[in-house]
Order: sequence, then structure tokens, then C-alpha cells
Amino acid sequence: MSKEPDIVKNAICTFCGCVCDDIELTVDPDGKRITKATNACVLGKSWFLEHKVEDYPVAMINGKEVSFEEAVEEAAQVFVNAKFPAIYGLSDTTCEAQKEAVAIADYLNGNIDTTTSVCHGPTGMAFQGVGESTASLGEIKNRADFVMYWGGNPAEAHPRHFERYAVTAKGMNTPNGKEDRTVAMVDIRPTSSSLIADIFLQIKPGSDFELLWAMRAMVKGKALDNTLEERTGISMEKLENLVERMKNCQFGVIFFGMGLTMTRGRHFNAGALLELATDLNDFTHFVALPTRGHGNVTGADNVVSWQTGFPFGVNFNRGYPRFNPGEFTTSDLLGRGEADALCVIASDPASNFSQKAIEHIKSIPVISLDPKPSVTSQLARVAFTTATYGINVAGTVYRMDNVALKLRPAFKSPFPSDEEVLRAIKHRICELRGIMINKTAAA
Amino acid sequence: MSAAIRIKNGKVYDPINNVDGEIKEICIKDGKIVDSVPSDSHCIDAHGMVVMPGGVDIHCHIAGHKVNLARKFQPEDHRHDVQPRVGNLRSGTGGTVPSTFTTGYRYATLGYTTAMEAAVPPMGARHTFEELHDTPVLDKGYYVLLANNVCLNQLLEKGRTEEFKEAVGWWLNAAKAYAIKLVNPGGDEPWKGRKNSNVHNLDEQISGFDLTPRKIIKALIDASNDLELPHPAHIHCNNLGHSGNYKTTLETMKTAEGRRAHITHIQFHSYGGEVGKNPTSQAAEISNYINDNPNISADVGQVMFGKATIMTGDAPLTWLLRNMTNNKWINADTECESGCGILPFSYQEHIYTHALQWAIGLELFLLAKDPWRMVLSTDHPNGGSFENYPKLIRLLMDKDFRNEQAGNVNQKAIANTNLLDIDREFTMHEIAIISRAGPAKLLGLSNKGHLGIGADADVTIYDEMKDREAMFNAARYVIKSGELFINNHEFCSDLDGRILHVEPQYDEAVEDIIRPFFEDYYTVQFDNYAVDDDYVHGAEVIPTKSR
Amino acid sequence: MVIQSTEIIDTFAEAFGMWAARVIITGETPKWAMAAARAMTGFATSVIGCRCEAGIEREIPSDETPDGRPGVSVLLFAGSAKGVGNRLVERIGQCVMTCPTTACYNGLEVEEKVIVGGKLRYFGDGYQASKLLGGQRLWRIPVMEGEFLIDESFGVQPAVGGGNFLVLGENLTVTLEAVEAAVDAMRIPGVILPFPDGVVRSGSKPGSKYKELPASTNDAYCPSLRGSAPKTDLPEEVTCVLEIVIDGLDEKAVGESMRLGIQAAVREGIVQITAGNYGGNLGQFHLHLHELMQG
Amino acid sequence: MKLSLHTQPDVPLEADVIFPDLLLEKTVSEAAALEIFHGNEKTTLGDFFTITDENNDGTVEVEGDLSKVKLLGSGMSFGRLKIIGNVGAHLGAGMSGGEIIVEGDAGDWVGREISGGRIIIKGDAGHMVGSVVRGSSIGIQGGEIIISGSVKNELGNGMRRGLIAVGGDSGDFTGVNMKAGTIVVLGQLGQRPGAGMVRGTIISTHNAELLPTFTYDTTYRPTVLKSIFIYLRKLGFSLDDEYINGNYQRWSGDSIELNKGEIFLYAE
Repeated sequence: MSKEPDIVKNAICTFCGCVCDDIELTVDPDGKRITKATNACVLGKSWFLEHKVEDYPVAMINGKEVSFEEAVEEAAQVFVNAKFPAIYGLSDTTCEAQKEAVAIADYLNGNIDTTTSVCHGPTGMAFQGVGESTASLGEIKNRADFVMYWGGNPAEAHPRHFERYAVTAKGMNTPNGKEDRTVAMVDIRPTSSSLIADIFLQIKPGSDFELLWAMRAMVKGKALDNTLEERTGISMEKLENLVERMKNCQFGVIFFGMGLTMTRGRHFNAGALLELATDLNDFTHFVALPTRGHGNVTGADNVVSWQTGFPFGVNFNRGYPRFNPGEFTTSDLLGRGEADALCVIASDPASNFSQKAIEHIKSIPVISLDPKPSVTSQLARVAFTTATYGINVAGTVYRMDNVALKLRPAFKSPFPSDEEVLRAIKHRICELRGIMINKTAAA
Repeated sequence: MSAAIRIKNGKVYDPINNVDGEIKEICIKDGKIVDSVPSDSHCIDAHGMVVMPGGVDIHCHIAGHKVNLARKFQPEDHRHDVQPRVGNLRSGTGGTVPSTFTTGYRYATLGYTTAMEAAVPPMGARHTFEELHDTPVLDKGYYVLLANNVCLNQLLEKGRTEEFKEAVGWWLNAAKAYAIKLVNPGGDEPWKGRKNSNVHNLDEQISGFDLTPRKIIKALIDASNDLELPHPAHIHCNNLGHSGNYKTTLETMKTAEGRRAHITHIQFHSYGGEVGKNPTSQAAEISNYINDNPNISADVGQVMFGKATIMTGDAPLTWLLRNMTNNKWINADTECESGCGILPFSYQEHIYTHALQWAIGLELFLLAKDPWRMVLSTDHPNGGSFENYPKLIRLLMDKDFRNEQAGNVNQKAIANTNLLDIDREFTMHEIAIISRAGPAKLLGLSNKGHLGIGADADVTIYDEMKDREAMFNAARYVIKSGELFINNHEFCSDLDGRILHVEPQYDEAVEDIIRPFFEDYYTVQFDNYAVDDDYVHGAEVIPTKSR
Repeated sequence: MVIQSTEIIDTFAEAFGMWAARVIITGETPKWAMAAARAMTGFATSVIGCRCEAGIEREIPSDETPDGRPGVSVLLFAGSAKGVGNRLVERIGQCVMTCPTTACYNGLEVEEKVIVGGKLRYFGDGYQASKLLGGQRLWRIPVMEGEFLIDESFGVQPAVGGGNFLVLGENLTVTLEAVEAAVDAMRIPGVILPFPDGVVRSGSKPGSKYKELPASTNDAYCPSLRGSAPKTDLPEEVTCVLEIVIDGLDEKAVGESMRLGIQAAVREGIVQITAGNYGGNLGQFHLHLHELMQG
Repeated sequence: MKLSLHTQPDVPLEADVIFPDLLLEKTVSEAAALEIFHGNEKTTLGDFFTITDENNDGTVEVEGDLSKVKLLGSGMSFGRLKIIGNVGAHLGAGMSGGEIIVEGDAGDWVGREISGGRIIIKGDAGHMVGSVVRGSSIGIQGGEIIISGSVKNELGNGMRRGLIAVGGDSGDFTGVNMKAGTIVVLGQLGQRPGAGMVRGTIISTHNAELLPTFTYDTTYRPTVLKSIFIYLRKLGFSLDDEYINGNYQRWSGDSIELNKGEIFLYAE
């Protein structure tokens, strides 16, 4: 008996921070895979189409298959026996799962941190220092006649960013799309993105801060040293020209990526850019936005913020939240050998942290939640296979501009969601710790 | 459901039911006030205590995108004000923008059980519900920003008033809002435009539209009344904070033409003087108008000295303040719907304007003939945190304290007001009106703000103390929906509150107008925009005429 | 009392309470520090005519100054703390700030302070900057040669002014020799001798026949008025009298300085050493010569 | 009083009770009973330290490898805290008086937000010495921090008053956003010193590349540098005569801010 394929309209792609919500998914009648992802970009297509339900064990302890309940018990034991349990990851899962993770950190007096700390954490810190002028992406589409990208390659990292939001997108005051805009690109080398730019500034590596600082001085009409070109590769004249355009546009925006935030200078680079956008408001309306990578990293920032007051790198050791990037951010505390248990949700620190941190990861019990095996899950004491958010799991995610959307999963997974795993662990921890969580309280 | 509770020997203040300090028994069962409970029910002896309905905050900023921005913006504000975890309650941090759990617990500690988030663009509704879900104890809803909605304004400028009304109905449903909020009507277009400017009078044309702020105000007041929403249009007038703005405020109130309208944080809109120069007090003028016009209600938006956080849909105002203070600043635009500005702020006794604002707020309270229509707010956290309410209550109840405090602030400012000439001291009954019964009535929450049979069992019990600040600072008992949340000053167990929203009827054909607008100008799919019931589970829909 | 052949009269010097400050002036070389110090202490012989009395206390080696440069310390005395402050502002502003390479530091670690650099800073026209070092604020005033550095405030303390003794000699030559020797011996820390190279010839008495004058020539000690003045205090063989006036930070320093001075002045040809007073009714400090010399 | 670490902590030990104000009022057994956090576990000082009643001269001496021990001397207002060994983060955080001496290296946030007192470190220190915490703009408001070795990034971030001297190199953004105060670095300054500085002085005895918003003024021998150097020498900070007597380039900045800050670079 042949079934009609299921169609999911307006499905939401969580591959990157664009969180496009206009995808039409065709689900194979067997209910186990997606055969078509209309509107999705190349990255989104592979995200949807390559997703298969594999035959992994739902849970393993030390590499041996165990029942879900055994794994939950073991994970809870690891947690309650730790003096400094750290929870990390969370940017590729739903807000519902993120809330459970914060609750665990709270009930355990542990530490919680998201991948923000290794991508746009510097932006978060800069934001706390200088603020920001920002907008939802539709404002860019409708109004921006000056668009700049700094230190990122959206054509490859966020392929639909141009079309949906910022470059070719047609909006209220930009009915002709790209013709109505000036597009500027700043990078250390030409990229596939820079091809579309009207203005390309190829700057010397590591001179972002100097250039941004010089632009701020120009905007403010302040003194500038004439060694600028030698140091940044951009001539004074070219820069003046650019700054004039920025001051005279109707609505300007600068998008910035990790090329800015994770190079030397980090949060100061991000801060300089945010301040430049703010300074420009003396002349016109101007905003700046980080182009966030992970599908729900923005949600993680939001959830951790509203529950604790701080966006990432939060420590509950003393029974209340404390925040200090560098001290309570996971890569740093592992690098100093500080945590004595680690729970990783949808991330792979064992493959991308510093050598010192990885060595420490290997020396402590690790709990991992991931739809697929990773370096981290392979060295985990307890490894859960979980369902993939957006494809198998419903819930809330946040677009890079803080717009919350509700996922439309395509088909069911045999694996539990991160939220379900974490909630089970939370309940067991509370039992072990004698904390009575009632059903009405924030579940 | 919860066990029955009997509260005996307490002095009860229940203005809606004309109970003014009588010793009276209050019985609670299944989350409601009932006339009796079995004799073996849990009994609270409230001898020497004051029993009131739970507090109702008609205007505060506690959830949503801008609140969360302000929250993560200020780690320095949280650091020295932590909320340690107790039992199964969650930990958190305080400061002027506390974390969600802490917000709920601290409101409850003051005896508040209902609070209304005052400004959310519809696109931020889902986020707002996420946060409200994590704001324990309180029942809560929010007001949806519609006065700078491009789609609505396009309908309005074309004179399509019927479709406008239907679209408003659609939006209230899609966003599951409680009331319509106007912030600086028409001001977003000039702000988001090239000159970062603002509109300055009600009859000025809004850039890009054949429309004036007055037309928007009128249309939304009408829509609120025609849809018979429980709470009328909630209006943050144009020209907030500018000298001479009382004229705009009067004009806005006149625009209601006798229909119901609520002017919010009216203190910020009661200034005389010339633009660009020091303000003066026009509290008397504003009070007179409201005293004479029963269709108008207001909350004060009292300024309290110390740390505050300015967060408002009125972005151009925050830009002005930013340039004055050089503080860190946030601007956050929402496509087709709203603007937003945020900055840390501090009200200081010695500064003329701040002292004047403080005095004007008190004047407005004290000159109001009808406390039911001039209710308590600090526009938390704009005029100061809600945690200042006890002190504010003392200022209203204790003239000597008030005059002593007035002696510690900028004397030039005080001399420019009538504060010292006013002898009025609020009674306990009047405090119960401005903090509970009044806001509940203005909100159309018939089950709140009173202790009559059938009311929600939201009850607070305070030790009666001479020092009213100390008294209202920490309720001895707080019962929410019939369950004890605070028992003898101790937290019992975490409690959820519920979402309050409206679902007025509208003609679904209006979606044929809105959908194409979305396709052209929004970046969220029309079908992904509306908030579904998952985000408001356990909600209470407050009836409107049509629903 | 007779020391060698000089008679020490049994009398006392009458000294007055004053207020004093110590200013450490440094310079690139000793020459410029001294130039500033000299300028600053010029025209500062007597409060009567100069509103303050000031003098160089000593030269300070570079390893003892706050900036490691050669320095000179100056003491300045006036009738009140405020007066000291005002005179310092005038004199440092005109004589030290103007002098190449100098800097100016407070030399008295006492509680009471007067603002000096804190006033002179306005010369910087908004370009001045301050620096807090070990609890003391320094002002940096940009000048054409670099910058003038001065402490914001200077300590002031009660002090003793007007200690004195008179050297009565047989002739000018021996009297000059005696006072020069005395002056050399008297320069100890904590005192200055405000008159030209420490010596004054125009000793005065209070009052005058002219109403507006507070003091006038000390006729009882003027050899040429032996015949015409109403009274003379001069032994017959005396033809010349010179006086040394001492201002010091305390009575002890003044006394010690006087003792050393008298010791050095006594010699053949010096008939008497005595002291000026007003009957003991005006100044609160009485420095008895015999007591000083007996130790 | 003397404390010797007898058990190495597995995870950070938050020993914010170790400061003279508190300890000098306690007997040895009272001190041993003071509560501290070992990770999330409440424990006592005695569980980690052997406490003896030596040297009754107002000094608290702490000995051992304290690199996982945080918050030593935080909030102290008087007395002397002597540390023999390396020490962890937040040493002397928020102190207002007294003196801390470390015979070893220190972690990050040494003397953050202090308003007075003196911290002397014989070895190296980490990031954010004498700085703000995230979110606020005002760093240290007074006090002195003297470090013989090198430090990492953001030395004196947001500093409003006080004196910081470093014998070795400093990391990037030395004196960033400083409002006033003095920073002396005898080694090499990292990148972008003085970015966003409003007022204040950064002195280095090496050349450095400055931001384009700094303007060269002159080369001279400002007396104030000599005063600062000699003052530092009196505090036991060693530096060569040639630095005291040398010429310095003066640069003004940051022009984006008030342009009243200055950076002095040694010019021989």
C-alpha cells in the first residue's frame, strides 16, 4: 500500500542562525527521511536530506549499550557526585531543552555555558560594555540602503542571508533589491561573498580594530594618525569616502562574523564595531548585528539570560548565578583543569577545544547528548543518542535577530529529545538531592 | 486542588466590596474565595495583621525581548543582588531587571500576585510568553504595541477603518495579548528614517504616511472600545519627558472624546515649561482634567531615587538621554511594528529634573480625587524598580516622612511644585485601591483585586506596622490561587501563574489583507507568526463582548 | 654671663607665633633649583613690609628629593595658615613656575594643608592634569619648556618667627666678622634667617612718631643717637650693632640656632650680645639667652 | 596567623574568608571552622589548611600551591596578607586597604575593583589585573598594584585612579578605557594600549605601536615620570637609572574620547 508523502509547509531550518521558516519539506512515506526541501539553501538541503534515523543505541555507558533508565541513573550519579559539574553546548537544541539544562545547573549548583562563549561570546561581552543599535532582519530588508559585512562569508555560511534579508531582498523602501543598496564587504581576502560587494575593503589581517577605530574617529571628526594605510591596507581617502556614504545613507547596517570576534582583540573588535554603528546614529539610522552561526545559539543566550540574568558562562556553585567570562566559560575552566564532570549537549568540545582542555575532558566523567556520534560522545562515560531538533523535535528556536519561532518537525525519531533526556536526569537529581519539584512549578 | 484555608482575626481591606478594615474571616477553597470552609481547615490567625487582595500591577516591564536585552546588558546590576535558591524555588539575580524567577518571587514577596507587561511588539509575543512562563507565582498578560504598526497604519491612512478594526482583532488574537498599547504613536517612522527624529505634535504628519498621531490614537481608542476589551487603549503619549508635554497629554485625553482610555506613567507627561528648558510641574492641570473626565484613567509612573533602567518603545527618547548621560545604550527595531531603546539610568536627589519628576508623581497621586483612576506604578524599571513600592506607599501614607524626604532633594524643584502644600495622607483603604482594587477594575479583571465570594484566592497578609515601608516590604503570608506561597515569611513551594489574554472576534477575511503584507514586508512567514496555545497553556481568556 | 670676652646679657628674645610651610624646589641642575629658590625668597625679609618671611633652608641632594633631582628647600612664614597659602601661590606662581626645569613639592608632612598647586593649575587653561602619588595629588601644568609639576597642597604648621639677637661690637669690621660667623653656624634644618645673608642692621622698635608707621628705627641701639635719643642701651665702646633674626618651625630649632649663632659670634671686640624684646608682652615665646647658652 | 595548605583542592576553592580583617579576630579553632566553598561543596578552612598562631604582628601568612584557591584577601581593609606560593583568581578583589604580598605568581583579576591598599606580586599575574568586571565601566578607584613579572591582557581596564606597575611585559589593551590613573610597564606593551582612554597615563620603557587615534606630541623628560619612578622604587620596585633619567615620547589620545590620556614611550 503506497502512502502519499507528507508535506510540511513553512518548516524551519535550524542549520544556521538565519533560521529560514519558509521551507517546504517532503517526507518519505516511510516516515524516516526527507526527500525534498524546497526553498532551502545548499546547507539547509543537506541538513534536511542527509538526516537519517540511524541505528545507534539510545544510550551507552562506557561504550556499552544500556537502557535509557540506566543511563539516566548513571548520569544523575555522575552529576550529584561532582563538586564542579559543568554543562556545555546547547546551541543546537530547543529552548525547552536549554531550560532543562539551566534547571539542572541550578539544582546541582553547577556551571552552565553555551557555545556562545567560543563564537559570539565576545559580542555579548562587548554588548554589555557599550550596548548596541540593532534591528530585526525585516527592518534591513525593508529599509537598509547601506549594508556592510565585516569578517564573515555569508554566501557560504548563511547562504540565504542575501536573498531573504539583506542584499537582494526587496522591501518597502528597497523595492528594487540590490539596486537600492550599497553593499560593502570587509575581509582579509576576497571571498565568494565579496564578489557581490560594491565596495570591498581587503584589510591586513589583525587590523580590524585599528580600522574600526579610525572609522569612529572619522565619524566623530577626530584626529587620526596618517599611518593608517600602512597598517590596515586601506587608504585614508577610500575610508573617508566609505564613512561619508555611511553617514549619508537612509538606514545602514553592519553584519559581523567570527572573523571579527574570534581574532585578536575579540570583544574589543566587536565593541568597536557596535560603537561605530551607534556613533553613526548622530547622522542617520544605523544598526549592527552579529551573524550567528548555530541554529539556536541565540535562543541559548536568551534562555540563560532570562533564567539567570547572564547570557552564558554562569556558575551556581554558591547557590545563585554568577557570571564571569574567562572564569566560568567552559573552554577556560577546562583549560585550567577545574571541572570534575562535564555534560555536553549537541556540541563537540573534545574535537575543538585547546589541547589542555581536551586532556582535562579525558580525565573526568563526561555525559553527552548528541544525535550523532562525536569525538566527545565517544569518550563519554554516558552517551545519549537524541532526536534532532527541527527535524524530529518540536520546540522554540531564536533567529539570529532574537525572533522566536516554533519548529515544525517532519517526522518522529525513535530517540528521545534532549529535553526529555535532560528532564529525566533533572528529576533523578532532584530525588537524589531531596529537592521536591512539584508539577506546577516551571517543569 | 489545594486544601482549604481560613484566615481569621485579620483586618480586611477590600474596597470593591466596601470592606474597610473590618475584622472578617476569609475562606479559601479550590483557588477561590468561598463563604465557608470545613472547621478543620488550615487556619491562619491574622490577629494584628492586615488582609488584602493580592496586588495588581497595571504597568511594568518584566518579560520579552527588550526586557531580556536590558537584563543581559547589565551584569553589573545583578552581581550584588543575588537570589539564592531555596528549596525547589529557582535561584536568580535581582537589580533593576531581575531574572524571571526572581521577578516572580520578589513581586510575591511584596504581596503582588498579578502583573502586566506593558509593551511587546506582536512579533515578540512568543518570546514574551516564554519568559512569562518562567515568571512564577504571578498571573500575567501583556499589552501589544500597535500604534506604529505599518500594516495597520496603511489601512488607516487609506481610511479603511473597518478593516483596520478587524486587523486589530486579528493581531490581538495572533499575539494573544491582553490589551492594546500605544507608545509614542507615529514616532517610529521618523526615528527609523534618515534623521533619527520624532513626531512632536498630534496633528503633525508622520513621515511616509498621510496620517497623524491623533488619527492613530483615535482609531486605537475606538478599536479598544468597540471590541469591548476588558482594558481600554493603554497609551504612552507622545513627547514623553519633554518640557511642555502636558499639552500633548491633554490633547491625547481629549482625543478619546469621552470614550475610555488609559494614560500610562502620566507623571512623565505632566511637564510644563518650554522645550529644551527645565520642566515645571503641571500636575494640577492634568489632575483637574482627569478628575473631571471619568472616561480617563491613569497610572502614575512614579520616579524613585536610585538606579533605574530606561526601557521603552520610545527609542528617540532614549537616544536623547543617551547623549545626555553618555551611558551605554541599546536601540532595537522590530520590523513593521516597533522601536525600542534601553539605557541604565540613575535618578539623583540633587538633580533638578529628577527631583521635580519625583514630586510631580506624588502630586498626581495626592491630587487625584478618584484613586480608582490614578493607580500605582513606577513604570518598573523606568521610574525605578517595583521593589520601591513599599517606600512609595509610605510616602503617600505618611506626610511627615514625605516632607522630610522632600527636604533632602533639590529645593528649587520642590519650590516649583505644590507638594509641600498638600496635607493628604492615603488611608489603608486607599492604598488597597491604588495597588489592587483599582488596577484590577481598570483591567476588567472581575475576579481579581477583591475578596468577595468567587474571586480568585490571591490574598496577602501583612503585619500591621507603623512604618508602612517595612510593613509592605514583606508580606507575612501570600496566597496565590488558593495556595500558600509565603507562609510566615518563608517561601513554601514554587508556584506557576497563568497567562491572561483576550480573544476578540474578528472577520477572518482580513487575513487576505494581512497575508500579502507579510509576504512583502515581513521576514517571518504569515503561518509561523501567530502564537499558538502551546505558549499559553493553562491560560485564562478574559471575555470580551463578542467572546 | 661672659663667654670669652663677650658679655651675654640676661635678657630674652621675644618671638611670635607664625605659620610656616616648607617648599622643596627641584631643578634639572642645582643652579636652576637655587635660582627659583632665591627668586622666591627675595623681598621676604619681614612680614611688616613683605607680608611674609622666607629663606632658603638648605640644599637637598638629589637622592633625597621626590624626583631624584637636586633641590633646595625653602621655608616661608606668615601670620596665618591662609596667609602662607596666599604667599605660596603668589611666589611659586611668579618665581618657581616661571623658572626653567623646576618642580615644587610639599616638604611638611602635617595634617593642615593649604591649596597651592590646586590653584596654580588654572594657568594650564584646561590642559592641566593631575596625578595621585602615595596619597598626594600632583598637578602638571604644561609650559613651553615641558611641564611644571607641583603638589596640590602644602602642609602648614604653627611656627616661631622673630627670634633674634643683637651683636654689639667695638667696630664695624669685627662686628661683621662676628655676624658672618654666626650666620654660617646658624643654618640648621628647620630655621631660616630672612634678612640679607641673615643679617639686619635696621633693627626696629614698635611704633613711631608717625602714626601710620608700625615700627621705626631702634634708637636705643643706634650709636649715632647716643646723644639725642631719650635712652641708649649701648656700652661706651660699642660703635656698631647688627642683628640676626631667626624664623623656625618650632621654638627648639630657633633656640638651637640662636645658641649656635651666639657661640660663633662671641670674640674679642664683641662687647655684648643681647636680644630684642618688647617687655615680654607681645610674643608668646621668650628665648632667654642665658638659658640657651647653658643648654 | 599562619595557614598552610595541607590538601590540594580538586576544583576551585573559594577562600574569601582569608583576609586579615576577619582572621585576626579569630582564634585558630574559630578560623579553622570558617565556611568556604570547594566547588559547590561547603567545607571549612580547616579541611584544607593547617592553621597556627604564629607572628602576631597583624600579618596573615598563607603557604602552599594556592593556584586553585580564589579570592584570597578579597575585601580586605587593613593588615598584611603574605602568600608564599602561587595563587588563583581574584586576589585582593575589591580591597580598600592593607597590603598583600605574593611570593609567586597570581591568577586573573588580581586587585579588580580595588579602592585602596597595596598588592605586591613577585612573580607574574594573569589577565584583567586591576580592572573592571564585565558590564561596568569603572575599574579600580585607588590603591597600588606592583608586579615584578609579566601580566596578560586588559591590565587596568577602566581604571579611574591608582598606580599599577609591571616589571615585565603586559598583554593587549593595556589601560583600555582608563579614566585616569597611572600604569607603568617596564617591558613590552601588548597591542592597542590605551584604546578608549579618557585620561590617565601609560608609561612604557619600550617602544610600541599605538592606535591611529593617538597623536605624537614631543620627546622630553617630564618631571612627573621621575617622581613616579622614584616613588615606585621606594616601594621596592626595581628599575634602572636610565629609565628615570631618560627621554620619553609623549602621545595624546584617545581622540575618540577626550584625548586627555597620554602614553609615554622611552626614547633613550
